[in-house]
Amino acid sequence: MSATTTHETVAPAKERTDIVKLLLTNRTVLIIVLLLLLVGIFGGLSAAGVIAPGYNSDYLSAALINLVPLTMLALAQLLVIMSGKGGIDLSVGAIVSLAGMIFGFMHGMWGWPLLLAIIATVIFGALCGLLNGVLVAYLGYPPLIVTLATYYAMWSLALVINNQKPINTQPIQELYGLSKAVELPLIGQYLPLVPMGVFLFLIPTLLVVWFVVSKTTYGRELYAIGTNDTAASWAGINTQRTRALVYVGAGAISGLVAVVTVSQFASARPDSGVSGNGMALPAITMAVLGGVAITGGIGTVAGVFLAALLIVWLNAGILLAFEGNNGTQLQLFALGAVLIGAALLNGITNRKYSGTK
Amino acid sequence: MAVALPPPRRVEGTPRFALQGVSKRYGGVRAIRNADFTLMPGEVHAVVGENGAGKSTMIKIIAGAEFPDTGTFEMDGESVSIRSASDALDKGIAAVYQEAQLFGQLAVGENIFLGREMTSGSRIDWAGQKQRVVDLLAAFGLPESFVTRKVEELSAAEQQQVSIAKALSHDAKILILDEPSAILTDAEIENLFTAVRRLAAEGVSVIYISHRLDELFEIADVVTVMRDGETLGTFDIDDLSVSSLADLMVGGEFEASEASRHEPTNGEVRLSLKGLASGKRFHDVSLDVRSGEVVVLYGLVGSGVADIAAAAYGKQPVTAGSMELMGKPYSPKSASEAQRAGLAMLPANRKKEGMFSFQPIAFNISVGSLNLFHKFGVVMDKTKEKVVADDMIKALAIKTPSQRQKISALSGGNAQKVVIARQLVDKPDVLVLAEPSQGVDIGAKDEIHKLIDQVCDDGAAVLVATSDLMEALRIADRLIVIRNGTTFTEFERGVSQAKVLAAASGALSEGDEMQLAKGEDA
Amino acid sequence: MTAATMAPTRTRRERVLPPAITGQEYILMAVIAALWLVLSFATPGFLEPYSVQSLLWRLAPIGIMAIGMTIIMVTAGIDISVAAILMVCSVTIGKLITVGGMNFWLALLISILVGAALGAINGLLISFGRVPAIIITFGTANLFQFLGLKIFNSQTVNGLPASRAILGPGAEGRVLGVPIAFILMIVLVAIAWFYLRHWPGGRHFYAIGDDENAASLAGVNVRGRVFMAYVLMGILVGLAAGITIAGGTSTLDQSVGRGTELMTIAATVIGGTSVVGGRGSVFGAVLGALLVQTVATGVTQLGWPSQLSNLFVGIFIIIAVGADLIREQRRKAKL
Amino acid sequence: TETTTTTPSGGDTTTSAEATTGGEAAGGEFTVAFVPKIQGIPYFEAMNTGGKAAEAEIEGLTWMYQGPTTADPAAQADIVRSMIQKKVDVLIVAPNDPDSLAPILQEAKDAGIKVGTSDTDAPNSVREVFVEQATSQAIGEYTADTLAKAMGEKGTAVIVSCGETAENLNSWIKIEEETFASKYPDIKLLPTVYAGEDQNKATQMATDLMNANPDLNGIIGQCTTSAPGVAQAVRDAGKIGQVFTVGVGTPQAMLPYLEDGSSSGSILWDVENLGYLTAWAGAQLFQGKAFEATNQVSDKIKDVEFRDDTKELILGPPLVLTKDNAGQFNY
Ligand SMILES: Nc1ncnc2c1ncn2[C@@H]1O[C@H](COP(=O)(O)OP(=O)(O)OP(=O)(O)O)[C@@H](O)[C@H]1O
Ligand SMILES: Nc1ncnc2c1ncn2[C@@H]1O[C@H](COP(=O)(O)OP(=O)(O)OP(=O)(O)O)[C@@H](O)[C@H]1O
Ligand SMILES: [Mg+2]
Ligand SMILES: [Mg+2]
Repeated sequence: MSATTTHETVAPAKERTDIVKLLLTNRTVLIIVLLLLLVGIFGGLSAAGVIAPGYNSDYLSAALINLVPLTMLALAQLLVIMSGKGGIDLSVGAIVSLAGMIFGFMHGMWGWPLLLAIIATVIFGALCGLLNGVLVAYLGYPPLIVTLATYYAMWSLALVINNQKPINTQPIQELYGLSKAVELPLIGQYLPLVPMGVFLFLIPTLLVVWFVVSKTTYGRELYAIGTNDTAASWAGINTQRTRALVYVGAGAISGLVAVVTVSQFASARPDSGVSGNGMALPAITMAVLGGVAITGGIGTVAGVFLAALLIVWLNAGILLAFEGNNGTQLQLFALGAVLIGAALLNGITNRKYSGTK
Repeated sequence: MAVALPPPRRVEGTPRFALQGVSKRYGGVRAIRNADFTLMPGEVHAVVGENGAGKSTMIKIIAGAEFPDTGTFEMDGESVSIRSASDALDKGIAAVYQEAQLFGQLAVGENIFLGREMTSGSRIDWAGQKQRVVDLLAAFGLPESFVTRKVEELSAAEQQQVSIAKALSHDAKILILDEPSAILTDAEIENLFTAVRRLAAEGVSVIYISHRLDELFEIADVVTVMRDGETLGTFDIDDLSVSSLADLMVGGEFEASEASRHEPTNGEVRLSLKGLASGKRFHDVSLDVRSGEVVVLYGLVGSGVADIAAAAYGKQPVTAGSMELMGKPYSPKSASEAQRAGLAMLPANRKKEGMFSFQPIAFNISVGSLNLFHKFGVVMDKTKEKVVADDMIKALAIKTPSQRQKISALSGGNAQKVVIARQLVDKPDVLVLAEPSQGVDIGAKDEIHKLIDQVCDDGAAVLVATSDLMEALRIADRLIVIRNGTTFTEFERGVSQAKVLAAASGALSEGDEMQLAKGEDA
Repeated sequence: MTAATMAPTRTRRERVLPPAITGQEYILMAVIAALWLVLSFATPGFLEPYSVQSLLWRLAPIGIMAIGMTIIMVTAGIDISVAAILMVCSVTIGKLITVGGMNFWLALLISILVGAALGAINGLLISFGRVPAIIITFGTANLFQFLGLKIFNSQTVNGLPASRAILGPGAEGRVLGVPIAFILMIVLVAIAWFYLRHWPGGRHFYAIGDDENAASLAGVNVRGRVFMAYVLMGILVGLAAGITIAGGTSTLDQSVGRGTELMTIAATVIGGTSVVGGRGSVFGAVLGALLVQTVATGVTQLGWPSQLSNLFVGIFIIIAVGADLIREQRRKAKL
Repeated sequence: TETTTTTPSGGDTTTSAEATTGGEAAGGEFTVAFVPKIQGIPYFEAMNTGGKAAEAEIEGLTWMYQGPTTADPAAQADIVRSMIQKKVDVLIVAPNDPDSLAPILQEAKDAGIKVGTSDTDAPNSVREVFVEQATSQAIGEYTADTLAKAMGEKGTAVIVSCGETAENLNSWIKIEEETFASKYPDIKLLPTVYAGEDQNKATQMATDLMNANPDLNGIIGQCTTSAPGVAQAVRDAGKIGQVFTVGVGTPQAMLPYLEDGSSSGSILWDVENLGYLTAWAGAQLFQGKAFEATNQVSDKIKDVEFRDDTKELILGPPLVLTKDNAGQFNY
């Protein structure tokens, strides 16, 4: 534009109320709004009988069963992506498969007590993560390559370890109890039943990750290396250890997710984490939708959690609203549209408010 | 506030370039307001102002890197509008920005002509291009071998010179230089001045931004003063002096604290280097730093001053020799080791090695010593962090609304103070500072120097590595000249600029050096 | 072919550029050579003409897509939607031939146009919407997949005519025993390689990946270039779709192309292209693809359990990339 | 070709048990929902066609069909859950993962929905019927026999399977291995390879196997993607007549290969009839009618055997598709 024209973008910016600005520029707030709209609209349509009945609290809480693994892995991605330097973990799905099989052996075949088996599985996942971490942080491999390689490797290990047969012995099948829906204590009778996994796995993971990221000094180191790795090492932070640890954390979470999936499927499946489009890409998508900056240093646990919740309830709604193959296909469209829409909106408004052209 | 303005400079003939009533806003920040600026053919036109006064923004607008919100341009008498950087280049406006605009992974030879490659057919004419580059580099005494070097492998100063060479290669009518001298040594600055004078003689108009007021009197014909985004006016340099110029900038009486008030208390030796060497960077460096004294390592860039400092902080591998800290043998492998041993360091490159750009000030201060902010071993003590940050902001007079402000929204001077504050949190026994006032305006610079004295008076041992001679002379209790990667000679406080320069640039032979140093003692 | 393309750049006048063949590429060539040597002894069939021919043919589509991915990653971008684009292009060709009774070459042309269009969508959103490529292409991957499923319309494409001779792996698809699809890939690689090295436009991709802001200040049309990169990717995917179908697949179902994005990215990155942009070579990318294909083929031919082939792919990725890393670190240490 | 069906009347959220009975009161209107492993592959879409045929013929039956876009147990579970939420009357599933589905079928039953499985069973679940295309035993034997015959009962053979974890494929492979071992001692069977649901990969693997084993003269394409895949490899290699392939492939997809001899036969069953039978079985369940030992389902589907002990409803023996009869099927 010509130098003589006046910028519209500047003047009105002042008048805008902070609420509008917050809504447009803050991803988490935007997602909350979308979430309310979603539940309102689908709930309304469903109650009014425009779409199939039953988009109600019971259904929504039943759908939460998918929220558990998805959110947990998205949190794993949060840690890794936040650490910057192209941090990303394509191997989480493969770790879920492999760790799941290990868990299947320990609990389903060798009859290890449940708790011990779970702990061992988490540790195993952490070790897989450690492999990624060492290669990335200490040997300087690009995260994309390392985790792509370990993804391939662990995927095939998961297949051969029990020559591609799932483990579904009695103790494993009984695990389905872990994913059963339960009534909340005290206020429970007023609320729908909630899948137990939410309490056993999701909420603890959420709390731990939130605590580590935003309350501990380690979290500070994490933000530091993600924001400026060089400056971090000049500031006396052990960037290698800090970075390696996020991959260990991601691995540990994947190990826990392995237990979740095994209990949910009532069997340890060699392909549980890689079937279809696998678990890694959706997890990364949730993290990104939740406002985690792919360049590192920016991201919040709340954003990621809400993003996952939005998509899970959106998908659930679409299944009710649309018959036949249409429904499942539209889920793809909705995810894509929401992701791009949110990113574009926040991107444009951020530039608008910060004034950089 | 009331500072008597000298007579405005008189304008005859049509300006090469003129802008009127230009304003630019970044969100809430009013970078420049209603600025007027007139550039005559063949003049070297200085622009001065404190950090954040609006200098960079104004020239970015002239060079098409930013759009103004309001204002009109005239070039050679006709009104023009500049749509983009390339549009400006086509009109003959070339700029060297404050932040180097080079491509680290590409060779120097490619960098200089990137965007307007010389082609034979549609294919790049490497041979021809290389020839031009070699000639351009020669003007700065840079060797032919540079042509094939990756930019990321060059020192900051070398990169700066490459950017300047790039700007010169445009054969522009208007050449803009934003703080080109900030990281150059006086020798390099001389090369720059020669080039600038030659261009001016050829009728090129040069806009020259600098925080080093003294050098303006060597190079500039006229000077435009900016304050809080406004242009105060344009004056003939001859009607001004360093002090009157400084007064105009800060809009009040500015008196620099006369050379370091503090008295060296020769306490115990805190840090000592014995025959230290690091690969090709430097060798046989031996020196002691005592508590309560400021030792300055001065040398031209490439002389290895910065590397020596980095070695003491564990950021530069030591290949020979040894170090002692507080009397104990000391060989840090990492910055954290150095910190634990009681040594803190301000890195030379603020933006790359110092700033966590989009993080708050408090974050940027506490990040250097997180172990001090532990609760129960793991939890971050945010209340303590806030207290410390507020104290530092007060103590260092950092201009900011709050400790929650992002450091990227601070001016260079203030950003620099924040990074320095980071090093003070843990009250180090030894404080090492590399280029402490690089690219910082005269006011902030003075405050930083006061700060150094103060830290020193509180008993710390201070080692400063700088390539800014004025700074070296001002704060040094002992001034060690580094040349060809080794300690060449040492001066006491009060030595003359000429002698140090002679020693550093090699106009001084091994022989005279001894009695020179003696001469100082007497 | 390598010798041919590197010869001119060895000469003095072009020393401005980094060497024509980088360390990573030498290492890959060594690793691949070693693998071929071992395999030729370990399995009788490996060096049989037809074995090599089918290996080279298979290389073509992935190699062609790797060209586009390299350019994109050089600009510090990435394209996750490749698999989805491949799916749309394939089903387009399929429907045009079977339902529309269209001739293969015309269908291929349309597929290329479709690819270009989808690439253009990515390009527009990324360069003008200015949202990180990974976000946009994650999004469009879903959108395009939706589009593809709609075109499939819940049916597989059946009865594609048997022979798409010229581009196919069969005897008709070879000159002097070399698969034409492979030759096509080599030609494209050579053009891309030369363009990226010696044409201003090509160098500008590197400048953008190195420092986008600096590039636009230097007068590079950043948005236009980035846009072009994604359009080009789409075009190449459209072409690759044609080759896969020319492979003679009689039917297409909606799983077509799944996993291609990771394959292409793997090949590109193994080939030495930097994930953060500014560095990369199409030649390396093709070597990366060849390595992956060789490992997969090798495992099957050795009669090892095919489930293990991914394990070896993973291991070889680490080995090939690791060797170069160590070299780099040595070099940096010397400086 | 999307299934457009009316959902059970309006927004009432009374417990489904009531809804069901209410439904019956309304002149036997009822919904049978079928959830395939994956949508959009001809096999299940053909079942859908059969189901819709039944919808037209069977009084009061509404046929509902919805499948995931990838053969992913979790995605399939979501759909089943949404079906429960829609309070369908009968729910029949072709499980991607039998174990994971068992508990959800239990939930459905608790919600008063009649449940069954089709195409693939969920053995230890509460399903009241399993509609089976043919016994694994029969499929495995047919496949092995057809290939052996083509190979002249001697030489080397290999199985190119698909998903490593696919229950039914693995059960067929087991039978085939046994059959070769027992009936055809002169045929050497190489270790099975897995190409996923990817026809090109199947072609590549078959090609590699032929290159590595010059004496290879028989290949089994174990699923609907690898059956044409392996035939394609033989055709490309120009080894028609030297290397023989047999597969479990859908008619239209196999026709060209059957015609040029790169495929010696495809073992399948009338998939549309399987869909019809599934719908019919659903109707039986809803109306609470017990299955006979042999059932007359429609004029096309006769003498369908029901095994009371295992609650299996078996469509009949597999049929061998050849170039002569494959053309008769439109899927
Ligand atoms: N990219 C930006 N975003 C927001 N505000 C900006 C930006 N650039 C400059 N500003 C605002 O404009 C003011 C003037 O900036 P400018 O860079 O012109 O100062 P300056 O005179 O160059 O300072 P210095 O001497 O430190 O370079 C700054 O104080 C800042 O508040
Ligand atoms: N993203 C930003 N947001 C707000 N202000 C900014 C931003 N970027 C730059 N500025 C402002 O621009 C002014 C100059 O910053 P710039 O980056 O041009 O130079 P600097 O290195 O900060 O200052 P100096 O000239 O001392 O080196 C500063 O006052 C700063 O406040
Ligand atoms: Mg500036
Ligand atoms: Mg500045």
